[in-house]
Amino acid sequence: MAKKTYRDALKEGLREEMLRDERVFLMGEDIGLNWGGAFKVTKGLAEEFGEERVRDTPISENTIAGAALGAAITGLIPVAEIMFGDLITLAMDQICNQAAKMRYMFGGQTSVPVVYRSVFGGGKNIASHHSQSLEAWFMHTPGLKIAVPAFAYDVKGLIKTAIRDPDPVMFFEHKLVYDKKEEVPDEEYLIPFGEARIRREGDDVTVWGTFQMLHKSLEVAEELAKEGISVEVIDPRTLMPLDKKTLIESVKKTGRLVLVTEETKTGATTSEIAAIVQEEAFDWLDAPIKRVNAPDTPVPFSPPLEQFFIPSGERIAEAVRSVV
Amino acid sequence: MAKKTYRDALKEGLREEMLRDERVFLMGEDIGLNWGGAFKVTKGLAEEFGEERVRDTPISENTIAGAALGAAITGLIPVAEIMFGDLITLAMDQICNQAAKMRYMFGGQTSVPVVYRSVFGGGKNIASHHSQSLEAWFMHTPGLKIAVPAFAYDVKGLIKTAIRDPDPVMFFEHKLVYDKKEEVPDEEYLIPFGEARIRREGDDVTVWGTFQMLHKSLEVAEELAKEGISVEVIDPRTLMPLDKKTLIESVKKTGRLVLVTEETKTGATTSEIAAIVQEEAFDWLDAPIKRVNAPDTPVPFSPPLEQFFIPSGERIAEAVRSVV
Amino acid sequence: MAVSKKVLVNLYTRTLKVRLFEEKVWDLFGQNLVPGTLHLYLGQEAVAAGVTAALDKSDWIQSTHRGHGHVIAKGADMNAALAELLGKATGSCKGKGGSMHITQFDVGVLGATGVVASGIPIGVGAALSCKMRGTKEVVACFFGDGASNNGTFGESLNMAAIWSLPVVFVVENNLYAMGTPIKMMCPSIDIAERATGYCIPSIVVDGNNALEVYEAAVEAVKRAREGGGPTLIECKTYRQRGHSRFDAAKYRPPEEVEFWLNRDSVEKIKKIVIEKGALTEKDAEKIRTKLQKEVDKAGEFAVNSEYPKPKDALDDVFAEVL
Amino acid sequence: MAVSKKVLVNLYTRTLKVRLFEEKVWDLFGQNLVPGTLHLYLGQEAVAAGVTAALDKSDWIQSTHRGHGHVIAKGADMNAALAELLGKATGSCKGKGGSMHITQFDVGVLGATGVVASGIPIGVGAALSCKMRGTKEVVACFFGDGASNNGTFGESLNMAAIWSLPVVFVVENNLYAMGTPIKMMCPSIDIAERATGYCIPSIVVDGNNALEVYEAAVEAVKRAREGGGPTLIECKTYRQRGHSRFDAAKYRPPEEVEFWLNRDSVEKIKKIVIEKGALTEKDAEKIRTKLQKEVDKAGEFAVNSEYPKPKDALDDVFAEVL
Ligand SMILES: Cc1ncc(C[n+]2csc(CCOP(=O)(O)OP(=O)(O)O)c2C)c(N)n1
Ligand SMILES: Cc1ncc(C[n+]2csc(CCOP(=O)(O)OP(=O)(O)O)c2C)c(N)n1
Ligand SMILES: [Mg+2]
Ligand SMILES: [Mg+2]
Repeated sequence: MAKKTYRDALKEGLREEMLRDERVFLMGEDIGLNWGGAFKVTKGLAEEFGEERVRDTPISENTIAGAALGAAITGLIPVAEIMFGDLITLAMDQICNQAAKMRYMFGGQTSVPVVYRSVFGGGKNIASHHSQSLEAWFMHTPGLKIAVPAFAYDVKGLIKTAIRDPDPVMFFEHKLVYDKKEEVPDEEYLIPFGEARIRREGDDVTVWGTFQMLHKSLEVAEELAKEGISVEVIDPRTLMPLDKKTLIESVKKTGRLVLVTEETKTGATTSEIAAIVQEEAFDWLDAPIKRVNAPDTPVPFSPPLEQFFIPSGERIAEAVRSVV
Repeated sequence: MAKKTYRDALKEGLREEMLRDERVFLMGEDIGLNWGGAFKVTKGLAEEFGEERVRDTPISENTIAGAALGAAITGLIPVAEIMFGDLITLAMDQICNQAAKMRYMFGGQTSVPVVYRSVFGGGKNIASHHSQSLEAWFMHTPGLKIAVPAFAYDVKGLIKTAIRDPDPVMFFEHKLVYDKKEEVPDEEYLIPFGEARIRREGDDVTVWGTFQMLHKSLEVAEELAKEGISVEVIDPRTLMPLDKKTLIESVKKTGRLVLVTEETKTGATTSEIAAIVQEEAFDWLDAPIKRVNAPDTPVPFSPPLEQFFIPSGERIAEAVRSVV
Repeated sequence: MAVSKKVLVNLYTRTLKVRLFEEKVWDLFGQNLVPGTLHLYLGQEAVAAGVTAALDKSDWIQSTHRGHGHVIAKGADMNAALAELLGKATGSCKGKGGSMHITQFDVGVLGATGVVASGIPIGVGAALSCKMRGTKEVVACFFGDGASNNGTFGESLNMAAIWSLPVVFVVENNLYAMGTPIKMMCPSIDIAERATGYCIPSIVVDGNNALEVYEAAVEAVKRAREGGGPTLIECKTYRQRGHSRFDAAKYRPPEEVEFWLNRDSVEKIKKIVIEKGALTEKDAEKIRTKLQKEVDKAGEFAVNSEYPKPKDALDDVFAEVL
Repeated sequence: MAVSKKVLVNLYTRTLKVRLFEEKVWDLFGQNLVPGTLHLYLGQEAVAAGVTAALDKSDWIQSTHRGHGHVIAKGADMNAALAELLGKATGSCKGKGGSMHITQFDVGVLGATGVVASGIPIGVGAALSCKMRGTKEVVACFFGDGASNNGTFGESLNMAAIWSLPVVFVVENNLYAMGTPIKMMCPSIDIAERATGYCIPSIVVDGNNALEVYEAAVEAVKRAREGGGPTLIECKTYRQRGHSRFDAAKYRPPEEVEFWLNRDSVEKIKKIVIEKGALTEKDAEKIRTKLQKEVDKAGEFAVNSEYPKPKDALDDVFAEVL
């Protein structure tokens, strides 16, 4: 076992699946020889597997998504990359109207083993068109599975599961976690969808969050421990299927819940989680469920503005303190 | 004052604004002479205002939305129609990345007085690509205002306000309400954004809902009154800005809340409302907030399937009964 | 091109089959048995017939919102197709799809879609798959004149061209998109001109003449199968009815309607096959009788089938129920 | 075309101004003062200079992610532009936009956008507005070779053509989209060929020659202004640096880079204006000195400006704070 970056673990997962099954191929803008992906996730794979299976595409997001879908239903397993999550706006029809609904509309005639990879999040000062977190749109789209790995171990196990899944999977990454390192086993493993992971056990408050905010929450939990507040931190790992059980059990234990994501607040995934938990654990809640999100604005460019936009550790800590 | 259909009231609103301000114009597929709009909302307007101001377009949703935006920032007030809400998937970039963010990204340099009209909802057996309710996506898009009129009186007053608003407005209609009639005054009136309307007063349970589900909820409230359950029914009229005050006050009075929309459940607008209310009225809630939505599936075609999909009055009634 | 008698009979049969199927649909619709809306293929039969006659069973087609003709011509089971239109559990999509999503995957229909132009990328992706899997399969991708104004059209033509994919783009130019004349929405006379910008060979044919369509399709399919890449075939044709269920199509000049009704696709191919001696008037009648019986039987099957159970609405979202 | 000495000087000045601005940006970037990413316009100056020189003040341009050159050439205030790149409160977008959204609306810049090709529909809509408002205003809409593969390209060309809108499409074909050579992604040699399918006149010019660009633009702008509709100008040009901040552009053959560095846009226009007797070497130098001073002053302004207050992030979502 060795420490690997999230980026490398993800690449390893892609590579192992490409070695295992020759139907698996990658397509997207600048994923190939000349660039290796905007975040270098696929670097080296075109060299190893050739330009057919690590396929650079034109800047045609909707057709990338649709072509991947057409390939998926006819015997291949495409992993299509949309370079930035913000650009999925251009592929919403093929992803949400076609891929997500195809099995259903056709009464189960087709299997749709396609994976759409993309990346969310701010922190790089690249402004409103390259920094959003739009996972909530897909949670509101029946027919899609959604993975939101935040750790190197998970990203590898989940990408492998995504590729083997017979349904369309939205596989979301986060810009600021590519460089994070974690122990990643050398032997093969898969992580089932729908199983949250308790990243830290605690008794006073449950914190549920995704991506970079999960990392921040863990740091905050560490700090709060010093103040005597024991925080349990839950990583959903997939949003669809959603592991409600782990979360509800935790809330039943702590009686308090803080939800933390980098999404703009209104209509975020945290709204759904709050709605579920208040419904299913009403009698166990000792305080209102608090949400810590970005404000309802586009993502600003300038560093002080963006830092204000992205939820800070201090905001998370305050939210936790406010419910205990 | 006369009874008018929702369709006619909407048309009247458009017409009055076009008469008032020659910068106002309409654009969209088949809105003009030959068809008058898929739901006949604009019928007769091309005859009256000419084909320049009631402008048929090619089937180019993203460019319809973008061209409207370009016209809006340079001195016109476009009302662009996307024929079915499901097709907004094709225009998400221009609406959510461009129109919604333009004022912000450019630091307030541009005003964006554009209205995007579209129609949601099932009930017409036209299956997965023509029956969705996607308003939640836009609630999760900072920079957009959102109107969701369910009644003839409101649709007229709100479209006029939308047209006069300096910001992009998503103006959503529902297929099954076009024929509904209500008293509509002859003299001009506007309805401000962000003011909910209590459509029925009651003491035991608050019901909040939109579109056709609001109509059904009112019927259900009538029925439940016979059982001795007094239901207060709230119509938000706009989702952004959202009138939290009216809702919270009502919940503080009744202690119980049922949310009813035709959206698929996960990630719906009702999730946001639940999250807000549990946060802001925690101590007043006597029961968990219940959500009545469609199941998390695409919209099926066959009548018995679609009827199962769309929340029934019985499901609403049960939810209300379950919290009292 | 020398076309065998067998092929001529095949073209006549396919064209007629689609016609009779659509007439049955119209009839059932008149009886209020078809829920929702309906985009009839009446008038355009020769396009589907001509193109699919040039394809093998293992080839694929991508359909549209006006898809009945495509799937029937490709060899779909008529029982399952009609039952689908009626929303029955025995329908090919178990009643979940209906007219706009009428699909039979097992005969090579990739799908029918309600979003105009959305099938084009899917067809291109299927063609990519045909090529990458090392098969000789070809994809015929149908879409309308209106669809050619949607962004995916250009994106897809380009992708097919740069990768030299085995796909045949079939533009069914029926002169209207709903009530909008294509001449208002397209600056050129032929949509086919757009293919040139992508270095894709194109041809404009009489879309009411199944033989002409067939000949163009054979060449295009050959090119595709041999690795020569995509072709665009523009078929000039016409809807014999309105756009959808309740459209009386009053926006169309009567002379125009008359002109096209006089070029009826069934009459046209019938005349050709008889002139070429492939069939006698009597043979043609026999075929019609036989097809009519099949269609009638399918109608009965559909009418007598059960509706799905309400709770079936929850199935088929994912491979397994979650 | 007979081009006056005044115009020649103008072309030289604009080209050089953009160059010096970008060099300043590169310099500030080297000092770690420019947050985020950066798409330099270095090498392509002649395109922005030639096109904007053919426009009036009241005309509009639509920019891209590689927009610094466009806005500077259109006459933007350099202080506000540089301050924006540094994320300062004095920036034209108050620091909210940065490099990819650098915009000065008051000099006729509709906007710079981070989504490739997304400006094309906006430019077309602005042109519709110019026409509907009864003005003689014209829109020049810039975009890259890569953008021409996005769906909005075809949609927008079509809409501009059918409505005969006063828009000039300017394709800056710098041979690459990030690391992807356009020749891999476009089957034709010239992107301009795609215009023909939409009946739009087009011309291919040396995008490193401001005079050639200008002459093509003058004709296109005249056509647009007189109601003759859109034109597409394809400018062959080249990025002198990588795509973005950290791209060393190793994927480009050294001969190719050399070839293009030898056709430097500033050198080229300087040579032309001197040859044509519009300027002496000394005049040219004087202009450079003057511009350099302006640029340096702008740099100081930007560096010395304050950052916005964190809470300013909450402003400008709507006209009024809700
Ligand atoms: C993207 C999209 N826009 C609009 C519609 C509404 N609509 C359905 S069919 C149609 C016309 C399509 O015209 P064409 O492509 O020529 O096909 P035809 O109906 O003539 O066969 C329109 C506008 C739609 N379904 N999808
Ligand atoms: C729709 C979209 N897809 C992908 C990207 C990522 N991206 C940014 S610039 C770029 C290349 C654009 O190439 P081109 O249009 O030729 O412009 P250039 O950078 O050469 O000026 C890409 C792919 C994006 N910003 N928007
Ligand atoms: Mg048509
Ligand atoms: Mg380029």
